[in-house]
Amino acid sequence: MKIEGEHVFKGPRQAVWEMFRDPEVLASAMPGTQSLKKIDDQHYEGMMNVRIGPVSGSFAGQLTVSNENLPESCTLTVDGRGAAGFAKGVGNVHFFENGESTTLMKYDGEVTIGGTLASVGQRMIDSVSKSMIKSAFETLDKALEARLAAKSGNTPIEFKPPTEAEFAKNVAKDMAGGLTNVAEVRMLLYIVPVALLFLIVALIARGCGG
Amino acid sequence: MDKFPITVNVNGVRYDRAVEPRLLLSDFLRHDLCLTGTHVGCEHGICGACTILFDGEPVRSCLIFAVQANGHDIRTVESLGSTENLHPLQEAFHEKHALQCGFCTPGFLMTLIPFLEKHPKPTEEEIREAIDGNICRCTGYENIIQAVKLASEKMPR
Amino acid sequence: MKPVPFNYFAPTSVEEALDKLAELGYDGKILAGGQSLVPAMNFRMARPGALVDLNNIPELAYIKPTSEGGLAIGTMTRDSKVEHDPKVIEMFPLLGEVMPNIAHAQIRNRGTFGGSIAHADPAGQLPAISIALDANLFIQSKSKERWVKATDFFTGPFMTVLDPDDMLVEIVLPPHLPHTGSSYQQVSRQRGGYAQAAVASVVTLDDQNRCKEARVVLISVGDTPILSARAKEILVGQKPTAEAFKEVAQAIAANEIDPATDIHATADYRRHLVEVLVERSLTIAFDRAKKGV
Amino acid sequence: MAGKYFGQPILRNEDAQLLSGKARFIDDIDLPGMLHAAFLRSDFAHARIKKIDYSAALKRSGVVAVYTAEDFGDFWRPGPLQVPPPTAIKGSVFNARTLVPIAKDKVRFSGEPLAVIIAESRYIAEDAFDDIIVEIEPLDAVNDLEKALEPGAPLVHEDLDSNLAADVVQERGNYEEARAKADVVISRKILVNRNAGAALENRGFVVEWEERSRQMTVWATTQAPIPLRNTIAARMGLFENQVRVITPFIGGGFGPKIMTSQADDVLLPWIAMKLKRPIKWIEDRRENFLATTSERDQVHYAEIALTKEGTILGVKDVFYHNTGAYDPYGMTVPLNTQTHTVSNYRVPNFYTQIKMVFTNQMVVTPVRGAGRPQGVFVMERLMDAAARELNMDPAEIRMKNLLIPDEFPLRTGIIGQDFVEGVLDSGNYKKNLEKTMEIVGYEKFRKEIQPKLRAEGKHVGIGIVTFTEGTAVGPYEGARVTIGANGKVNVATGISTQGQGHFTSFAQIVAEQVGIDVKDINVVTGDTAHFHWGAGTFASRGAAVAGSAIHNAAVKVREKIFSLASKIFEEPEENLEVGDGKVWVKSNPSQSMLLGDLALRANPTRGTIEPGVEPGLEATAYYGPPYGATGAGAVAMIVNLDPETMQVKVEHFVIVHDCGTAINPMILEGQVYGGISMGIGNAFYEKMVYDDNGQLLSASFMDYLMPQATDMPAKMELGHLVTTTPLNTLGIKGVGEAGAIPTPAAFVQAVEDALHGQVEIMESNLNPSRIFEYLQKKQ
Repeated sequence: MKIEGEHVFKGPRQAVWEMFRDPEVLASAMPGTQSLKKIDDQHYEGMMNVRIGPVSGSFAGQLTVSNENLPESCTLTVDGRGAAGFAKGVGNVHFFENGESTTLMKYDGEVTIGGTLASVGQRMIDSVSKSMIKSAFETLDKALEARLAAKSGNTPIEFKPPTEAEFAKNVAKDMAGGLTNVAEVRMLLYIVPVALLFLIVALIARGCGG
Repeated sequence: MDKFPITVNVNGVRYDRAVEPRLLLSDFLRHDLCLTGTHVGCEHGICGACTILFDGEPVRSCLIFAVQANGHDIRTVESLGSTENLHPLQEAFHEKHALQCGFCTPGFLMTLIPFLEKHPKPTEEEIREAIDGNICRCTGYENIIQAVKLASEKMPR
Repeated sequence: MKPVPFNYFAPTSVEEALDKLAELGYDGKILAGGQSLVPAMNFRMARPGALVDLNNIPELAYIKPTSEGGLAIGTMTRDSKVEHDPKVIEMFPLLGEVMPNIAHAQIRNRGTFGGSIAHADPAGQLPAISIALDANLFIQSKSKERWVKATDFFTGPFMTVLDPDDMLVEIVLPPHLPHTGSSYQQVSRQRGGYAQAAVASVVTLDDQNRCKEARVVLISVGDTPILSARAKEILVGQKPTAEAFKEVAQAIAANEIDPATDIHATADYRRHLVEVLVERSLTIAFDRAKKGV
Repeated sequence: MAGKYFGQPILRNEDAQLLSGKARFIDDIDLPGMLHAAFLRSDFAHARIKKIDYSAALKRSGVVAVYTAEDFGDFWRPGPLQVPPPTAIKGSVFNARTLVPIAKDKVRFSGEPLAVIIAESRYIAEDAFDDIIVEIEPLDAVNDLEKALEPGAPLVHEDLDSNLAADVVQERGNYEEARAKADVVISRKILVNRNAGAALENRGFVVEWEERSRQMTVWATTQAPIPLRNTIAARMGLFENQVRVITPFIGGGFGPKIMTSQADDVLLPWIAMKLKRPIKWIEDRRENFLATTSERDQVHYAEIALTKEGTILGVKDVFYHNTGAYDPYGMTVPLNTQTHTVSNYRVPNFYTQIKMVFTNQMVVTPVRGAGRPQGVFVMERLMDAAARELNMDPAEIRMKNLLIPDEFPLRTGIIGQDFVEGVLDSGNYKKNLEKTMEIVGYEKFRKEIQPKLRAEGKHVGIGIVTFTEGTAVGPYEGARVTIGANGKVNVATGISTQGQGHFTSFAQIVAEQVGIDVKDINVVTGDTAHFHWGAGTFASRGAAVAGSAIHNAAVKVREKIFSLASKIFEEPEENLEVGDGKVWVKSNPSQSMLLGDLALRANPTRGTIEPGVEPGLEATAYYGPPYGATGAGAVAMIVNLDPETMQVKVEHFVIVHDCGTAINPMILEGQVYGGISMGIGNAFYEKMVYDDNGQLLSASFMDYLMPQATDMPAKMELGHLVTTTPLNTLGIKGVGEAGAIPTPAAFVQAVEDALHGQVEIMESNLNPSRIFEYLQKKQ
């Protein structure tokens, strides 16, 4: 399945860039992410616990970053596997300066879903993935806003992520953590662009809803 | 997982058993109680082969856990007629050739028993709708519809 | 296709159930009718650590009049009970139309009214109907209780505002105003199958036969059921005409929905269906409103 | 031909057991100490297996054993070629890559077994899935039939240099010459979609090894019990009589249950011997969709050449046939397509080419229809395109080209699945069509009803098609008929039964000869301990081939009755009569003997049996046809289409069918009705959808839509013609697949007609969304 899309972040490219360097933020934007660990400069491993309606399950994923052209673009390969199936995908992400205060992110790629997820969950593929991408971007928008506010010395604005309860709570918790440690955020050397990962999670999480 | 003690009344017989919570009612009836007339065709609630009466209402026994039957009244195809003395609905199925492989048949019968009680003189359209939740791969349904019509004439009202 | 092991709790009162849910947190999952949950468990797509079975709490199954003249439906009321309740059908003919479309009779005998709503399947009928009928949902947990409008309840596909320790306890349907009519139009591949697209309309006329209120809800064409804003904008204050219905249908199809493509239908087809069904549904609903049905 | 029993609509012997829930199906078998098997299956369609670590699974309580391909050592090997290709077709290419029982080194389709888990319950066996760590390297998958043959496509079998499984050209006359002379040549690309057998009962296998008697007993849902026994015995190094295969009641077959040498029947006997405990495996619905077998997927490039008067000069059809990841069933399905493409029309010049392709999908073996619906669909679509081009009525162009009885027997020049040149034995194809038109009221519908309804804005259309059904193929079947001392009859034959009513129809054949009531005749099918020669239930051959063998055996028993009674009564045989369970002297009915008593006399404990006489009122006989008998028919269908939602309702369905003599018209009609429902399912509901990566997206009844009662035509009418076949004494042709074959072609034609011919549809499975797309493209 082909995917493509774009999103405009309300912040300069450098700020968006920095946000994406923060694994805590990224993890928070992906519902159910339990860990995201750097193996080396190009490889990351994560665990996600996905819960969508009646569907739930753990997935282990690896992410590989290649073709980096900082801070403009890179290629991602994602491989996630769990008891209910697998997802693998290859995608390209580009950041464009979009005037002074916004950044345009474009993504396109190819995703394969397999196993029980694909064989009995096809009905939900489109709407669940769209919905999760949308909510992840909403989360990141708010995270960016909070970070910019913190950076400018203002009191951090209250951050209330948009989706399902558990996700919202985790995000709120992670964000709080991220903000208090803002000066010493663990910096990843390379970008972990999120769009494709969102999709992987989103697609993995399709429900059967029988 | 711990087993839960349950007491179930099946076809008028009381059974006391202990079951794991995840045991499906269909498996409980078939393998724990050896009432193998109830069949399992899909285990996701669509084919209707496992239809039984739960407190008098037809339900999918593959979508209920045995532990949930505790204290309830269950009826399966074994509660209808015997091979020597068929129930009028079974007789009608026989006379109209409304079964071929017979695998789906118990589910149809258990759907139709309460239906005919509520609709003693059903129209063809009502019959079609009544059996819509039961899949038959062999007969093309035509003879089943004729059998239900015949049964509605045979059954005491 | 057998479920994974889980812990099982069968509380006999709401209080006990809420305690258990609070204790279990994310590990717990409510088992209402189980007609969507159990298939997912059989496929091992759903692997809850514990189920809190509400089937032993008789106080959660009821249909009773409210002091405002509406109806309150307990969350564990079986779909078939709602379907065959003469009072329900008389007060909310829309429910009479929609209920037989929910899966098959055997499923409705077990499936519950509240369970369907809380499941929040974008292709499910009852989430949309709860919005069309402007339902109020009573939610309780061990620590809090609240009322949420159905309109605000659904946050995404299979997602709602419910916390893991929350229980949807009661659905309150406010009475229809005089001169209200409704219509449910659905297209599915087979009778009892998932809606490819469906529209529920509830409309009210004023004394001059102008549209006073129009709630048009779209099913299976977005993340959640969609309450059309455009329908209201275009219709309220106007005489209902075929032209207006067409305008509404086109506006909805063009702007308000986000249908998906799956192996059964393309997004374009679903969009087209919505246009057709909105027109059909409004025509019938206003006709019924005029007749005072 | 009809007699007191034979040819009568006698109610079925087996019903009471089935109706009362007392019939034993495979999953009802429960043996002491029985273990349960589950297969861990690959999520990937194409991948290299690096390592499978199941050590954690063995630690799980209740898990008895886990095996992967490595653990089977030398026992692991690709299965037999269940149906080899015919050698008679010159110049054909066939690359045999038979099914492996469990994936080794490489996975070739999603759902292929990786490990088998044996546990105390199925629940626990499935729990162990989570304990097994599979290291796997995904490979690009091959799914598109045409792209699969392009250079550089990933290879399903890397020892081959392409994904070509077979290439077969058959020709009669000279198509290119015919084309050169034609006034009109019409070419089309035509698609036929994939469908499942989807019997309501999934497959199952139970095996018990009794070490003391060194006997293996197998219960299986197989359509071919004897071949199954033979392959198990061969693999296990046992004699055939050490393996008994029993088919209990089977919940529908429809083709996929013919397949043997799958993971269950290969591995479980080996494991049962090792563990010395009985093992049961019951397939679940998702497994059935993913990993049993299915059929139909073909892409045709077809061409028809005609005169301007509509006479067919020639047909050319080059088609790609998807065989899935392996081809254990040879070329049966595409050969059926070849033999059925033009069989009912006079086509002097015919060129047909199969390009059979390996893909990363489940294996293809016959499903009710077995290649025939594809051939009929292609030809009928060409006929409709021709009718449109020549401005002829669809019925008229068909009538003009149908073969007539004087032309039979007609050698077709095309070798079929049964290895011999197809011969059309008999039939009256025009009469089938005439009668169909008469019942449906074709002329009236076209001239009066349709114009009137169209004027009212209704979109109603009619489809009318013809078809043949090659049935009753060899090699042979056999049967033994025995009259017991209790006066009842036991009949044993080697095929198995999946709902076809054999327990009654076979009894009728015997009853007619021995004069014992059908109720007193016990028919045993599918038990190798009772009869152990035969091929199986497929290709609509049970009634005709096994039925003929049973008839032959019953005739011999009748002869024995007369011969023995003649000696006892001292009356010539022609003075005797049988009936009501006894034999008597015509001129003196009081001089009679119960057949049970006669049976005792036929097996004396003293005295002597004359040379050349076999003991008992028992006889065994066989029957093998030189070639298959061809049934035929015509279908008309009236549909009503909602032009806004594209929902289609079949309002009236008429089929006229000719399968020769009917043994039991009630059962025959049931078979036809059932076939029609599958045909309607294939045309408008059922579709197996694979994505580009070989993932099956329709592996449940949520997405694989089985036709329901409300999807069936509001009005169904059946007409029968009887043209007996000269190929067997009874004149029987098969009927099992009839309804499924023509229905998609008729449906598509009717939908086109309902849309006033605005669009041309060249694919076999439609849905409202697809119809909408066609109309959108048109605009």
